[in-house]
Formats: sequence, structure tokens, C-alpha cells
Amino acid sequence: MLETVVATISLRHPVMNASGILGTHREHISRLVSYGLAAVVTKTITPEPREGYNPPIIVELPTGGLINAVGLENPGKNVIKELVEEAKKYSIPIIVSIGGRNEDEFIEVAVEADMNKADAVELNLSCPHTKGYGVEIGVDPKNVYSVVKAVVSTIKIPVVAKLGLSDRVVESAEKALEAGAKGLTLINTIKAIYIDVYSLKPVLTNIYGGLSGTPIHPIAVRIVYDVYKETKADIIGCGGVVNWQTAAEMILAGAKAIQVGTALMRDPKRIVEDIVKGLSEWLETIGIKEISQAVGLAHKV
Amino acid sequence: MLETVVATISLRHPVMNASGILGTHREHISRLVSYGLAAVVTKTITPEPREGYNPPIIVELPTGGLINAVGLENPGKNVIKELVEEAKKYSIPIIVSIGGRNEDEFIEVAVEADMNKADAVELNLSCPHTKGYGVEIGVDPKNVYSVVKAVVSTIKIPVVAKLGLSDRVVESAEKALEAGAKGLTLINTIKAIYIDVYSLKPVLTNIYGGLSGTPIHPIAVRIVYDVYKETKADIIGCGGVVNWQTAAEMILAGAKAIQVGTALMRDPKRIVEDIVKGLSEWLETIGIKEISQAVGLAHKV
Amino acid sequence: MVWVPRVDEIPLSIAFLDNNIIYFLFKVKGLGTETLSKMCKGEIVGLKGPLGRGFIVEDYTKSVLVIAGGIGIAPIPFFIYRSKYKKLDVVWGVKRREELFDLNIFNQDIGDRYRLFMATEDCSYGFCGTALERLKNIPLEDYDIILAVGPQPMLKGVCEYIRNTNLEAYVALETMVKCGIGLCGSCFIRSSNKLLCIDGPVFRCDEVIQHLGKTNNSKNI
Amino acid sequence: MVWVPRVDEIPLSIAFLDNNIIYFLFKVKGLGTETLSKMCKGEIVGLKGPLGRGFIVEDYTKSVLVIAGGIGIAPIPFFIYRSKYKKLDVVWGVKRREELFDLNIFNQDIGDRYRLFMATEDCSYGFCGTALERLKNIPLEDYDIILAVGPQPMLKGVCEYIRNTNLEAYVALETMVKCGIGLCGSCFIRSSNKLLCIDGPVFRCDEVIQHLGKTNNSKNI
Ligand SMILES: Cc1cc2nc3c(=O)[nH]c(=O)nc-3n(C[C@H](O)[C@H](O)[C@H](O)COP(=O)(O)OP(=O)(O)OC[C@H]3O[C@@H](n4cnc5c(N)ncnc54)[C@H](O)[C@@H]3O)c2cc1C
Ligand SMILES: Cc1cc2nc3c(=O)[nH]c(=O)nc-3n(C[C@H](O)[C@H](O)[C@H](O)COP(=O)(O)OP(=O)(O)OC[C@H]3O[C@@H](n4cnc5c(N)ncnc54)[C@H](O)[C@@H]3O)c2cc1C
Ligand SMILES: Cc1cc2nc3c(=O)[nH]c(=O)nc-3n(C[C@H](O)[C@H](O)[C@H](O)COP(=O)(O)O)c2cc1C
Ligand SMILES: Cc1cc2nc3c(=O)[nH]c(=O)nc-3n(C[C@H](O)[C@H](O)[C@H](O)COP(=O)(O)O)c2cc1C
Ligand code: FES
Ligand code: FES
Repeated sequence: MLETVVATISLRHPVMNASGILGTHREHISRLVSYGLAAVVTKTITPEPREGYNPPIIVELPTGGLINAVGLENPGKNVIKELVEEAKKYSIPIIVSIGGRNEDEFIEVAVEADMNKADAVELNLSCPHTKGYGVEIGVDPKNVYSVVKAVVSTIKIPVVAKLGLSDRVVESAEKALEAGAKGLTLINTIKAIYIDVYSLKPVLTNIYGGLSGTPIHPIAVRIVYDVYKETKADIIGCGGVVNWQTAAEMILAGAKAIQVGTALMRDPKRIVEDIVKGLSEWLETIGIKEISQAVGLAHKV
Repeated sequence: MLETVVATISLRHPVMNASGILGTHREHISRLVSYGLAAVVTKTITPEPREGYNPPIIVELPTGGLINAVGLENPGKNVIKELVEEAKKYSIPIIVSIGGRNEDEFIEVAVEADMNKADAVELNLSCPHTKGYGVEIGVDPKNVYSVVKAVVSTIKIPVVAKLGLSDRVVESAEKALEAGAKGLTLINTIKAIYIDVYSLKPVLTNIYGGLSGTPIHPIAVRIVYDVYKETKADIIGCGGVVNWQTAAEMILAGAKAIQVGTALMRDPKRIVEDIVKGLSEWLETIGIKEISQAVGLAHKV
Repeated sequence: MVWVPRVDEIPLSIAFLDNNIIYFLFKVKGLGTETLSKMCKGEIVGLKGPLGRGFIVEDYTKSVLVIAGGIGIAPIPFFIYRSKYKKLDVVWGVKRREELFDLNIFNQDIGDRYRLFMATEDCSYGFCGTALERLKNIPLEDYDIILAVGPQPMLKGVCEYIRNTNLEAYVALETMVKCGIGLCGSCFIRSSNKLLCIDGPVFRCDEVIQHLGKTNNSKNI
Repeated sequence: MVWVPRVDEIPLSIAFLDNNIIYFLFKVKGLGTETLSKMCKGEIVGLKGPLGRGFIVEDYTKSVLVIAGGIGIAPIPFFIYRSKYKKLDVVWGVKRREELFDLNIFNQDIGDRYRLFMATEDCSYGFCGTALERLKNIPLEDYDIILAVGPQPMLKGVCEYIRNTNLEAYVALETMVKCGIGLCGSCFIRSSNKLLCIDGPVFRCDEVIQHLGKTNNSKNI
């Protein structure tokens, strides 16, 4: 009853990891698989290796959730081969997340993913804290269109556009779809700062970071709701999913699948299991047979 | 050591309530005063009375914080006289929050506040859930400029512009200051949705609401930080302040005063007292004599 | 408060609580209560609460008089069940006999714990007249505490009537409860800085006597 | 992890814990440890943790051999203090005599709870040679458990040396710890799906033997 198809990818249940949780090395893939996820998403990969920022790069907040500025650390596109190989070993779909500073960089990595037969690429158009790689692209629907279009025209595997919170996110979503994206991942982290009141300094080395976890959930649900309302697109809901309830909200708002990031911090196997088990029990409670029938139900008011 | 001056208003300590927490009736003002606040802010007042939405209008979220869509319910500008009178009885500064659909409406209410000798007006340019009254104005720096300019040119008391999260919030802030705002309140709630997974429906009658409380704190701190960095303006920090630590972060980011909304839900007197007491102890710990010297310190990294 | 999805959220008192079942007694007034009255087993409502401060008596030396008007009776079964006292009498007044029902439906045991005096305005059952009129036939010196629940004019009448006695006098008010958590302000008590949803719904007569004299802000915006 | 504000966040083992004071023993390597070494009383650092899984022995019937290379000794005082065992011997090898110090500085009581065998590579004190060479002079059959802490080549040497014995063999690894909470992946153990920051830092030799053969990913990105 939990089988779902999103952006043409068939999944045995709707739960995958969010990009940036592990996903840069072969070893990470097998660990993610051990969490019980239905698909794995790689860390955002750039053409060349990137070093990322010095620690602190991820901090738990006293007000809830995490703030992170990893700086898109990754080994560069050459690692894609081994990541895809490893996922295939477990017969699990793999989505390669891609970062770039311009269309050519996106294409370069996308071609590598295509050649290695990844199941899809997810274009990270929304990283809020790495200059040149993120929100700058995602907040402008025109940029979204041209990057997605460029990639879609070059590769054969499905393209998913990952967007973040912005004033014109619905418009960006529409542009991505118009350009040929098969799906949308909504949302990325939200730009934030955490200051230590004793040392009087921002804690993250990068000062700015992305807020994730439960704090952003109601905002992410809103964006999924808005985009679904206007587009009925294939949406992967992401942001603050920590249990079956928060996952179910995403589905009711319009998501066909969901990604879990921050919540994988503690007891990841149990979290994934609880979401999956909780979702099937929930479907029974509300008398719905297939999860696909629950998608977007909150729009019927 | 906690005395502060913001937008030319002198406060005995930096803590006031956020607009929308009580503040529509005489009785509310005396209650707010009993909380120990250094100034009171009225609910957003519109020219005519507004009924607001049917309940549910405010809901606590399992993921933290509140979501609300009260719908700017208020008795209209005629109530301003009694609100100001009541505050004067307690010799406490009162800031009249103003909402409008266009420049004329803002002016109409501002004139009433000016005539009744309120200490300042706060222009609500950022309500995320009441059509025509909110974000539509605040996200466009040009609109911000013209509304602020119109009000500043008409009244004598200081004008504070309240802005919310948006792509160009720094630009909006700059425009507000350019137009003559003496200070900025940052930020309002963030547009969000909460869906009940059993009834499968959005909980708020208005479907959309504004997220407040701890979830938005790191985002609010970031905006205070960004705006202070570019403008060094008088900022009233608002969003998720629940204890002295969250207040201190706002101050380090650049706020000269702070507003508390959601946290007044439980044991408001104790919350205000804890923040005020905590802030003075904190200043001692970090070896700073006057709170004004702590404003913006996090920028020295 | 009881959330009727996509219709309304309504403040209701807990009429009884037993084995994880919460009982409400309510009168159909408008769309919210009407929709609620038509819901069936298995349908879903939301609950927020309990809100405010509960009111019970916990003193075996005290005698208590309750005066309830109409659906004001709703919280009384639970109040009786949870209170400790020497004696408890209930005056319950309604317009017509049809509004009366057995107060012991939730729990038979409470049957022995109070005496009931009924009054109907159409004289169809018990005392002929209002609850307030019935009250005036009761010797107040037999009681230490009086609690009135019902329409605002009745509460006002009770507070005025007992003004010069030594009774501890309480009234359960109704104002417009919209958020239930002390933020929106719609439930404020006139001429006081109290909020019904947090400090109430039960107040001492002297805390709210000015409020009772004014228009009920169930109707104000 | 220890946050040195605006400089670095460094994984350090707890060397001792007493009266709300946490003690660290560390070697100056780069900017982070250097800055930390110059901080004075009253200055502020941040702490995240404790992270990972602590490692202690809790069996009075077991004999334990610890082999520490250089600053690998850091966690040993606390390990000794918290463990229960029959016998515990420590082999501690350093390059030069100057690197040695009194392990009982934190707590004199632990002095009686172990025997110490020192080795210096420059032969200035104790055994002349590396910790691993010293180990080869010790009768392994006297022990049930062996724990090695130090540079990766030493750990690899220990794991290989004890391979055909019945010893329970553990090594405390070092990989690049950047987040400490299992998300960033930088601390992964090669050829395994383990993360040092969550599953470690102490592993059984057989869990990490392939990792030990590879380049240390303290240096990978
Ligand atoms: C603390 C408290 C406890 C109550 N307990 C009970 C109870 O146990 N049983 C019972 O039958 N009734 C109780 N009431 C009254 C009940 O809440 C209203 O009858 C109900 O809200 C009417 O809703 P509606 O949608 O059916 O009618 P509407 O058409 O919405 O309104 C009808 C009238 O009910 C009142 N009302 C409407 N909404 C509210 C509101 N949010 N808060 C307060 N009054 C409102 C107004 O006077 C209004 O004119 C209680 C009220 C309060 C404040
Ligand atoms: C679980 C664990 C416990 C440790 N306990 C201690 C201890 O108690 N005492 C002690 O002196 N040292 C300990 N270390 C090693 C210590 O963390 C490094 O020496 C320190 O991070 C170097 O930082 P730096 O800024 O001074 O040097 P840098 O110039 O940043 O780096 C010098 C070398 O240190 C290593 N290193 C740097 N950053 C890290 C990092 N984030 N994680 C792991 N290795 C890193 C690399 O090999 C690098 O080449 C421990 C390491 C780990 C993983
Ligand atoms: C440590 C960390 C690293 C992340 N790295 C990436 C990344 O490389 N690419 C990306 O698109 N999103 C990245 N994100 C964002 C997540 O994929 C996700 O959008 C966000 O965290 C919200 O989901 P969550 O609340 O479940 O964590 C990262 C998030 C975290 C916490
Ligand atoms: C119930 C409620 C009502 C509000 N009404 C208003 C309002 O009328 N005008 C306004 O400018 N902000 C309003 N706000 C927003 C607050 O003033 C404040 O900006 C926001 O809640 C963030 O602060 P907090 O996290 O401390 O609550 C309201 C917030 C809440 C929770
Ligand atoms: S109902 Fe909102 S304050 Fe009481
Ligand atoms: S240090 Fe980040 S996963 Fe271990």
C-alpha cells in the first residue's frame, strides 16, 4: 500500500534520505541502505572536489532543529560511478544531487550521473549558505528555467529540481516543470544564524547556515501545499519530517514521496521504520488503500 | 544597565510585547503592563473594525511554536484613544501597530495615533495571512518606501516599520529608513500550514497561518544580523524570543530592543522577569556595563 | 475547546470524564454546535485543553449551593464528582420541562452526593419560575459557598442577591473564547485585567461584578 | 568536541572528569590545538558531547592490556578510573622522554589500579623502542582484552600482531570528525558502514582491519 512513483521512479515506500546526509562515499551508501530507505540521495556533487568549511559545520540548536553550513564538501563528479555501483548492488534507486555555479557545471555532473545510470538527478538550486551555488539560482524563476532546461536537454534520466523557500517559489516550480523537470523536491534549509551568547560570536565557521528539522516543517508543508495546488506536480516533500505524522502532513499537502534529513541524526533505522510503519497504520485508520490516494487530500476542504 | 533607546523611545529595559498579543481593549493594556513589559504594542489596528476569522485561529504545533491566523481582528481606529489613555495611566510607552490596504488607510490610523499622542506607530507591512494587508506590501521595497514615506510625512511621532522574511528584506529595510522610519521591527510570522492527519484537513479556518515562536528564532536572528550589518538601524528584534538567551542573541545580532509574542502564552510575568533578570546577569558575566554596548557585538568576528 | 474540522472550534466544559471518554453536554446554538450534534461515532473532532483553571471544592466542612440556568448545568456532574464537601444542593432552572435530563447518566454514584431542586419557567415541572426565583426560597445561611452557572443576567442576579451575605460566591462566566491560550484577548473580562480562558471561567462575584453589568462580550468583536 | 570560537571545533577525548571539571590532554598539531593551548582561565570554549559510544571494561574477571602511542594516552586515565577489571597494564610509548607525564595527575587513587610500562623511541627512558616493540615483549596469554590507542600504523601493527590469539582486541581510531552526530559522513570507516563519531571511536580489530590498511581519512576530504 506504500508503493509510490515519483518523477517516474518506483519506490517500495515513500521515504528517502535528504541530500547531504552522508552520500559522498561508497561506504555511506551501504549505511544509508541499512537505514531502510526506499531510495538514496547523494550529497550534492560538484564537478571538482570541494573542501567545505572548517568545523563547526553542524550545530544542534537549543530552540530546536539544526543549523548547518558544510559548504558542499564533496569529492567531485568522479565519485558518482562508485556511488551508483554501490546502490545497484543493493538494487536500490539512487538520485544524484548536483550543485553548480552555472549551467555548464550542472550539465557536467548530470552527464556523469546519466552515463553511470543513476535513477535521477536532483538539481540543488537552493543551498542557502554556499555562495554562488544556491539560493541565488533558485529565487529567480528565469534562472531555474534555464538550468533545468539545459540539463533536461542533455541527459536521458529524469530531472528533479530542488527548491527552497523564496517569495516566488511557486513560480520557480512552474518554470522548472515547464523546462522539463519530472519532479520537485521542496524544500531546502532556510538561511539562519546561531550566535553563542557567551563568546558573543556566531557559532558556524561560515556564520550563516541553513536551518533544518522540525522548525521548518510547517513552512515546508505550506510550500508543498502551494506548489501542488498550482501544478499537481510530482513532489518530494522535505523539511522537518521526523515521524509518520510529519510525513503524513507532507503527503496530504501534495507530496508523493518524502525525504528525511535532520531526523537521521538519532537512531536512523528506528526513525525510518517508525515512519514507514506509522504510514501504513495511518492509511488503515483513515480507510485509504493506496498512499497515492492520500496525496493532496488536504486540498479538499 | 538595561535602559535602551529605540526609535527615539526610551525604555527602562528592552522587552516589549509583540503586536497581536492582546492589545485591542483597555483591559488588555493593563494586563500587558502587569506582565512587567517596558512598553506595550497594540494589536494591529485598521481604520474600520474587522471581525477576523472564526476559530481555530491559533494552534500550538507538535513540532514547536504556534501557527495563527487571527485575521487582524480589531475594533478599528477609534479604540486608539482609550488604549493610549490606559498606557499613560501607567506611564508606559505605547506603540500603535497599524495595518492598512493602501497608503490612505495607514495614514488614517497613524493620524489617530498621532493625535492621541502614542509614543510611536509600528507599520505592519508583513502579516503573512491576511489578504491585502501584509506581505504583499512588505516584499516589495518600493511599496515599503511609499507607505513609510506617506506616514512619516503626515505625523510627528516616530514611525517603525515591521518587516517579515522575504528575499529582499534588507532592501526593504533600507527603503523604510530612507523614507524616514526611525526604527525597524524584525520579523513577523512566517507563512505556514498545519494539517491534521486524522481529519485530513488544514486546522486553521484560514488554512494558511503565520508560524511564530522558537522555530523562527534563528531565521529572525539572521535577518536582524543582515539588516544591522547593512544599515546599523534601530532594530526591535522579534521572533522566538522565549528566554534571556534568545533575547541576547537578538541583541548581539543588532537589536536595541526585543518583542515577545508566543512566549507570553505561558506564565507571561515569569517569562518577562526571567528575560530581564537574565539579561542583566548576562551583561555582568560578559563584563559589559550597558546593554547598548552589546548591540551588534556578534558582527566583530 | 472542541474543533469541528473546517466548521468551528467551540469552548465546551467537560461534563464528565471516565475510562478515556470525555463527555460534553451542549445546546445547539449555531453552526458549530449543530454540526457537532450531527456527528456520528467514528467521526473526528480535535481537542485543545483542558484550558483555564478548573474549579472544585475540596473541604469536607463546607456546604455548597449550585445554581444552574439551562445548559449551564453542563459542567456540574463532573464538578460534583470531583469535589469534596459536607452538603451540596443544586438548583437547576430551565425554560421547559423538555430541557431537563437525568444528571446521573454519566455516573450513578454521584446520585447520592447532592440534592436537586428543579424549576421550569413554563411551570411544567418542579418549582414554577426561574432558577433565581427558586434560589430566593432557599435559606442561604445553610451554605458556605455558592456557584452560579448560566446566562449572564442570572449570574448578575445571583451576585447582587448574595452581596450582603457571608457566602463565598462564584460565577462561571462565558465570554468569546477564540484561542484559549491567553493571546488573542477576545475573552477578556470587562473592567478587569483577567482573561476568561486563562484565569477563568470561574470567578468570584467581586472580581467580575462590573463585567456582569455590561454587554456580554460574547457578542463584541 | 571542543569549539574554539571562530577558530575550529576539535574532537578531543575526555581525559578526566571530576567535580564538574572536564580535563582534556592534547597535543598541539595545528591552529585549533595551538589556539586552545594559549587560552586562559575564564576564556570560553564550546562543548558538544559526549559523542559516540564510551568504551569501558566492566568485568572483574578480565585482565586488560592497554597500548598507547604518544598522545593516544589522553583517554586512558578516565578509562582506568571508570573500568572494573582484575588487572590492567599500560604500555605507553613516546618518541622522547619529554612527552611523558604523570598519569595520576587527575586522580591519585588510580595510581594503584594499573601498572605502567614506558617506552621511548630515542631510548631516553624505559624500554628502548616503540610501543609496539615493547608489546612484543609482553606475554599476551596473561590478558583477556587489549585496547590500542595511537597512530594508525601502530593500531594496524597491534591488530596484526594479535590476530591469531584469543584476545578480545579493540582499537580507538581517529578519522576526520566534522559534525560528530552522524550526518556529514566525514568520519566514515573505510570498507565498512560504520561512522566513527557514532559507532566509535573504539572498534574491534576485525571491524576495521580493512580500514587500517588504507590511507587515513583524517586526510581525505
Ligand atoms: C468556558 C465556556 C464553557 C462552555 N461550556 C459549554 C457547555 O458545556 N455546553 C454548551 O452547550 N455550551 C457551552 N459554552 C457555550 C458554547 O461555547 C457556545 O454555545 C458555542 O460556542 C456556540 O457555537 P455555535 O457555532 O454553535 O454558535 P454560533 O452561531 O457561533 O454562536 C452562537 C452564540 O454562542 C456564543 N459563542 C459563539 N462562539 C463562541 C466562542 N468561541 N466562545 C464563547 N461563546 C461563543 C455567542 O454568544 C454567539 O452569539 C461554553 C462557553 C464557554 C466560554
Ligand atoms: C575521537 C577522537 C578523539 C581525539 N582525542 C584527542 C585527544 O584527546 N587529544 C589530542 O591531542 N588529540 C585528540 N584527537 C586528535 C585531534 O582531534 C586533532 O589533533 C585535532 O583535531 C587537530 O586540530 P588542529 O586544528 O590543531 O590541527 P589541524 O591543522 O586542523 O590538523 C592537523 C591534523 O589533525 C587531524 N585533524 C584535524 N582536524 C580533525 C578533525 N576534525 N577530526 C579528526 N582529526 C582531525 C588531521 O590529521 C590533520 O592533518 C582525537 C581525534 C579523534 C577523532
Ligand atoms: C548536514 C546537512 C547537509 C545538507 N547538505 C545538503 C546538500 O548537500 N544538498 C542539498 O540539496 N541539501 C542539503 N541539505 C538540506 C537537506 O537535504 C534538506 O533539504 C533539509 O535539511 C530539510 O530537511 P530536514 O528538515 O529533514 O533536515 C543538508 C542538510 C543538512 C542538515
Ligand atoms: C496570535 C498572534 C497574533 C499576531 N498578530 C499580529 C498583528 O496583529 N500584527 C503584527 O504585526 N504581528 C502580529 N503577530 C506577529 C507577532 O507580532 C510577532 O511578529 C511574531 O509572533 C513573532 O514573534 P514571537 O515568535 O515572539 O511570537 C501575531 C502573532 C501571534 C502569535
Ligand atoms: S480566548 Fe484568546 S485570550 Fe482568551
Ligand atoms: S563526523 Fe560527521 S558523520 Fe561523523
